[in-house]
Amino acid sequence: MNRFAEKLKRSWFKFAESKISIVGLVIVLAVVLLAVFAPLVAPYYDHCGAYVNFADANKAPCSQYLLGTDLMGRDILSRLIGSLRSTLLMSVIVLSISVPVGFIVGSIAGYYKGSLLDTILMRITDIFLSIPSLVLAMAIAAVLEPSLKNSMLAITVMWWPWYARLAYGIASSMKAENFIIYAELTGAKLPHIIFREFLPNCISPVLTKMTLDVGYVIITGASLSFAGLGEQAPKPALGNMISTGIDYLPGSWWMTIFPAVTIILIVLGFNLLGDGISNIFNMEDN
Amino acid sequence: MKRKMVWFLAVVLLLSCLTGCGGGPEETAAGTSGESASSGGTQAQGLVRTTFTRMPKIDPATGSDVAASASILNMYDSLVYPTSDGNVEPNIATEWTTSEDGLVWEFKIRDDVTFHSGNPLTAEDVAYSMNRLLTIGQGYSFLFTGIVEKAEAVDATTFRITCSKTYGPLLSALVRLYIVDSKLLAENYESGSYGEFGDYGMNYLLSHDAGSGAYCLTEVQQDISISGTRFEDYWKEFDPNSPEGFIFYASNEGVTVKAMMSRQELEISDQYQSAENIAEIAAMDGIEMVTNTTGQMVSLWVNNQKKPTDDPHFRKALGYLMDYASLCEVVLPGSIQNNSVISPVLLGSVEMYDFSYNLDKAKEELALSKYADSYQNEEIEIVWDSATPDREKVALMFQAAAQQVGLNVKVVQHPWATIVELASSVESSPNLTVLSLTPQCSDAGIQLNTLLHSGTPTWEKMSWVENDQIDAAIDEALAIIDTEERVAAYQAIQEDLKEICPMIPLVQSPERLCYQASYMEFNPTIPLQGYSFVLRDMRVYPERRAN
Amino acid sequence: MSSIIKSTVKRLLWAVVVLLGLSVMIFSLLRIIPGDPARMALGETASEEAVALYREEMHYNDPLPIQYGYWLKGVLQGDLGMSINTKRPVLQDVKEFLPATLELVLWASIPPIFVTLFFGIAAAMYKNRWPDYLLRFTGYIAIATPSFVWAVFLLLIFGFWFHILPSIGGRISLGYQVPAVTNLVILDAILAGDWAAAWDAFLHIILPATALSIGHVMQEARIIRSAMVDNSGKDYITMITSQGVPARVINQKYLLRPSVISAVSIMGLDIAGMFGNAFLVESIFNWPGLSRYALNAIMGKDINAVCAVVLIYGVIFILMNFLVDTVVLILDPRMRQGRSS
Amino acid sequence: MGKEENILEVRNLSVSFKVMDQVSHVVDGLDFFVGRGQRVGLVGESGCGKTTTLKAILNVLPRNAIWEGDVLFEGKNVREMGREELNHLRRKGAGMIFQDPSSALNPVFTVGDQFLTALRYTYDTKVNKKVLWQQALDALSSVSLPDPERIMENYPFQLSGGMRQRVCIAMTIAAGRQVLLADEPGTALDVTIQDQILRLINRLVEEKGLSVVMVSHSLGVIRESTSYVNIMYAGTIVESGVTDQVFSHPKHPYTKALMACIPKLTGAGIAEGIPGRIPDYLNPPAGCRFCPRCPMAEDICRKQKPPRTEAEPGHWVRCFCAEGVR
Repeated sequence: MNRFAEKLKRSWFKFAESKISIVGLVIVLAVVLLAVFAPLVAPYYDHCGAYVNFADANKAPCSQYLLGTDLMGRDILSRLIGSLRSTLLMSVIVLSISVPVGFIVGSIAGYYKGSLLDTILMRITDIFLSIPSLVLAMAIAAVLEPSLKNSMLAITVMWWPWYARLAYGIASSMKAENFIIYAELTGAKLPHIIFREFLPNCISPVLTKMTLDVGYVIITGASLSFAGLGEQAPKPALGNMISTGIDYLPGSWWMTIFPAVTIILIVLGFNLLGDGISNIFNMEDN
Repeated sequence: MKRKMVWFLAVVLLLSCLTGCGGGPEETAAGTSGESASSGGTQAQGLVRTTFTRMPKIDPATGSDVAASASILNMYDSLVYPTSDGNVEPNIATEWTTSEDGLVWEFKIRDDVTFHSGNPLTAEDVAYSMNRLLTIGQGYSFLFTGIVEKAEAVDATTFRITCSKTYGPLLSALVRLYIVDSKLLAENYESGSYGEFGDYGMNYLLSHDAGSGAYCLTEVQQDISISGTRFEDYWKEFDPNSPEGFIFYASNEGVTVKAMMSRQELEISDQYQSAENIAEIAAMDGIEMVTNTTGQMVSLWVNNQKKPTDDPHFRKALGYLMDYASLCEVVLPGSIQNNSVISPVLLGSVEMYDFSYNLDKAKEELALSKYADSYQNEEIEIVWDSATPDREKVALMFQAAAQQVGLNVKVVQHPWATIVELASSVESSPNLTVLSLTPQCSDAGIQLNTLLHSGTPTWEKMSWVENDQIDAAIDEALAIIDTEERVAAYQAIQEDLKEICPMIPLVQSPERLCYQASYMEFNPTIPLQGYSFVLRDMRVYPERRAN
Repeated sequence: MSSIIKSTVKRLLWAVVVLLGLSVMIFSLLRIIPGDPARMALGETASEEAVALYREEMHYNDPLPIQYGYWLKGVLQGDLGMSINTKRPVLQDVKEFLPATLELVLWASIPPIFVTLFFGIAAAMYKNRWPDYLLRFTGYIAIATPSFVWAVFLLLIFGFWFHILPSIGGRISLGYQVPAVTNLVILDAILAGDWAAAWDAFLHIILPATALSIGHVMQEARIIRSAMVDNSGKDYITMITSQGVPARVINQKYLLRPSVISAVSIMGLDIAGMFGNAFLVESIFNWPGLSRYALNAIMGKDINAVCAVVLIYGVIFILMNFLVDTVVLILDPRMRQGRSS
Repeated sequence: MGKEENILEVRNLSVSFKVMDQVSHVVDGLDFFVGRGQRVGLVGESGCGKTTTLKAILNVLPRNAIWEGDVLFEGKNVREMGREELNHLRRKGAGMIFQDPSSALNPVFTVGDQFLTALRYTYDTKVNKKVLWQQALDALSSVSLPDPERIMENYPFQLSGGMRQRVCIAMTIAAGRQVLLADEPGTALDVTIQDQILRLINRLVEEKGLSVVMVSHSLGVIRESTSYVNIMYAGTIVESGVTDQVFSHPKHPYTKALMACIPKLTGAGIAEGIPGRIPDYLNPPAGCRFCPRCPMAEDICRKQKPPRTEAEPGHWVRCFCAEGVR
């Protein structure tokens, strides 16, 4: 227990060595808390649903509506807070599906390195990696009906191959190590080797990549939503708010600028946090 | 070192492979001319540039929407020409006669008209144009399909139409017969499914015009713009200040339109801009707004065959869920509530409804419907055209109101092409669609027919009334030659429609177009789709432009 | 040398395999969509007989693998089907729109490489001094900003506030006639000796290219910086320093080359990824390119057009990877050995 | 030994590194001297700061290093040298042979490229490339490398470890430097090759009359190839003197312990042979750095740093308890 605490303390120290990681942590915590308590925090949470009030439409930021209102008279601040949920949900779901899938595919291929199975699995991975990810995601989202669910699906489909590659690299290099050979000799089955031997060794690079990926998932999701392929009206989504707002630049700048700044802040937060976390693991390696 | 040289060459080779896969040298570089943007040189001086929501179809046999109509009517001449009071006047046809039974019409064709190609325009071309339109069966063909039995040239200057049945609005409909150059097209047939006519020149007309109109097409940039110049040999006189040419852009993103208007890179802004943007543009220096009451109405097309909108009471309930006051004041400013299923400017339209924003009434109607117990479980889809941002407000407003009575509404946006695709079958047509419709001809019966008759092939019948009695009544009314009698028949049909409530009319909204008043005159008067953009009637004074 | 050729051939073969896989994927995408492809191609008004005939003609009645064979054969002959939106053969649309996207991506990738190198080197040289902090700070912001947000900002700044650059679309101003050779307008204008047109076209490309590349530039500059910082502690740098070679020569040659290798492969991926980001940037700047065309196709469910674009971008991506591997091979002699053995 | 005869003097050198927010005091008050033409050994366990000391002489310490004290080369202080002077020292004065030949050559440039660049700057004026090329070939031949032309065109990874080490030696001796700083030459290679390399260095030093600082953790190597030796522990010279004298009469408890475990030559062997480990540089003992492991440690050892004392003529030791000190 004490050693764990010691390790935690050490990790925190490495993390906090770069002050900017703490900024990231603060932003991420704030975003998560806002998302979780959105109905309580948002001044007008009902503005995130089917709501119109033309009397207050297109209002510049004022004391009643801190960040102004959109064309339907909905409070931008409330809608920004409301959009955090789907934004976070997307990255959580995308990563929690693509990481295990990628890990399993990659480690199986790595374990059987040199076999036909390896070739097939990794070539399939290569094929997925051979199209720019946003192009593929958009094509998939286009074939399906536009919705948040389908945009998550599309992003997941293009995301797992990266983890497959990562896991493949680690697994194929570990395969020849003595303890794996020993485990094989003592009759360990494939699942044992994958989850007991490969997994612990993959955790730090995978975790590092994951924290850095959250930002990219959010950007990709926002891009899809910008194109109208994400969350559908009247529910708020950051990309969609920007694409609607563009038409009202520069007069009603608040409709575009605040969502844009929100995206930047969230992604910045996760990137900084990711850098901090990768610092923990990188220094451990040294 | 030799080795480095080899590598360098390899990189260059690969790079050129990369760039080389786009088009051979025979293509002209896209965007080398005609493209807009930046501070436009002297070349832009006499132009009229405007935006549409989509790429216009410039083939008279396929185009029928606003963008297409506006483009076609400037490049082609129609047989007869509409007037601002809803009548027609001679154009290519100088005079016409009707047989006793009203089945045979003969038109005298002008002999002094030449096409852009230099070919003279003859009655042959007129007959060819009608037959081509009917054969291809798209665009405005629905105005004549099933009516015109035979179109022929009696001699070089006489064109004869033989109808299979009497058809009252024929003259009004002939406004939409645009005459194409048959000889030119014959030279440009490609293989296709029209027998001796090959593809009927359809591929050629994707990027060329074959008309005799006041303007000739100079360039088509797919999905970007079409542009053209004045046809100096036009048979009518040009005012010296008529525009020297035009560019019609195929997209109307608000921010672009605003920026271009403010920089005088666009002469007229389109009417599909949101109310906020129109207000912003109209307030710019030297820009004024003109409204043209084209009879455009914004309505909810309701799928009469799909659950749960297949119940008349249910449909009526929807009429009470719309906040008409906000619609007219905020969402579509300048509009007035429309209580008629067809455009109120048309002679013979009847005030059928007395809808108001009334949630209690809506609940009453819902209680009367067969979904009284189950409507909370149904999901209704409301679709809007993604190029028209104001309609989203309509949809969202409706959704918010519907939520209050417990109706579950899903708002969906589609591009126009998809909406047309959806409209092609009962199954795919959404419950509700917010769209606008401008009269294509100045006869109420034509609009009744396109909206409600089960035989209509176009998207306008998205309501799928599919009612034999109404079909018969419309057919009957259209056959009446006498205008007064016909109008009375139209009114009778609308009285019968009250109970059915086939669609929910929302407002009649004028076209609100902003233009560069500091250096142009623009005064559209003809209340027909596309006729706000008759270039020949506009005036441009380049010397008055700032700098 | 022969080992290089051998490994090149091997990689080419793999590229072909990946391409085949890609084609299978796109073919399935085409067949996944609900609805009868024959009916969709001919439109709702076509008769049953015509549809049946079309089915027969297009081999839609055959089993899927055979259909795939016919489809692939068609694709190889340049038959990408008809576009529902434009009612034209997709190949024709592609020929028309691809050059604009290629031009945009080329300008968004090649000149920024120098900016990237400059920033990366500057940050590494001034490590933990103000240029480094400034670049790191702006870098964090730039990387966190999606390219479409950059596009919006640039549009706001240059479209409304400062009218210095054309911001609202098109590749060149009205009135310039540039003979088409490569279909890359700026290059064509230069080839034709029309410097005014070239300059005008260049002004048009600045904003979209900037929006597309700015995040990547910062990202790669960061990678180069940290590689340079890492490598500057390596023995071989200490060694050459201890031999009395001036710092300038070391930094620009002996430190830079090993440091850019890791960035090169990422640059390659990023450049290929720009085709994806170009979707939104092209649509914001009205750039008449293939990505804007594809976005319209996606919105209009114009599946033939979508698949064609995916296929083309896939091919470009694979070529790009190949190119990047080659560049790495040139920069890093170790790879030449590693690859062949 | 008169000071003017020393080509290199290191006086009270301390080097510390900033690691995260802490400071690691690696070299602590180090002194040693190298006479012209003298071969001096520097012995100690792995990680006691030998390499750091050599790098400090050429002022090529990593950026996070902080150093104090003086390094005098031909009487001039290296720390106070300007860029030109410093480069002059590196080009003509002293050259270093790195411990690990595999990482000392830039992997993405040919040997020739690196060699020529290094040579070019040893001349004040521009010199014809052919001259440089020939000079490099000669240097490569002088380190007994066959086919030097081919080696010049090769990349480092195409050479064996021994060849790389020879290339490094050739680069260092080619320009006619006076002092050779050899950092455990050959240790990264297998034993026979290591032996060849050592013999090569000894031959070259004899031929060219160079001064040498030979760093090693191997007592055998030092005994064979140096005339004067400094025993180093945790960043301090604990004992120094004429090689034979030190080896026959070790004074410092650490030296004694080292001698005792000669059969085990590797770093691990020494650690095993002497109980305890080298101190934590982040928090070194206040007094004598060896005292935690010293069997003879007394109270004073823990509180004060022992001064450098001449235990017998020419034989210096830093210990309170060593024989001849008390």
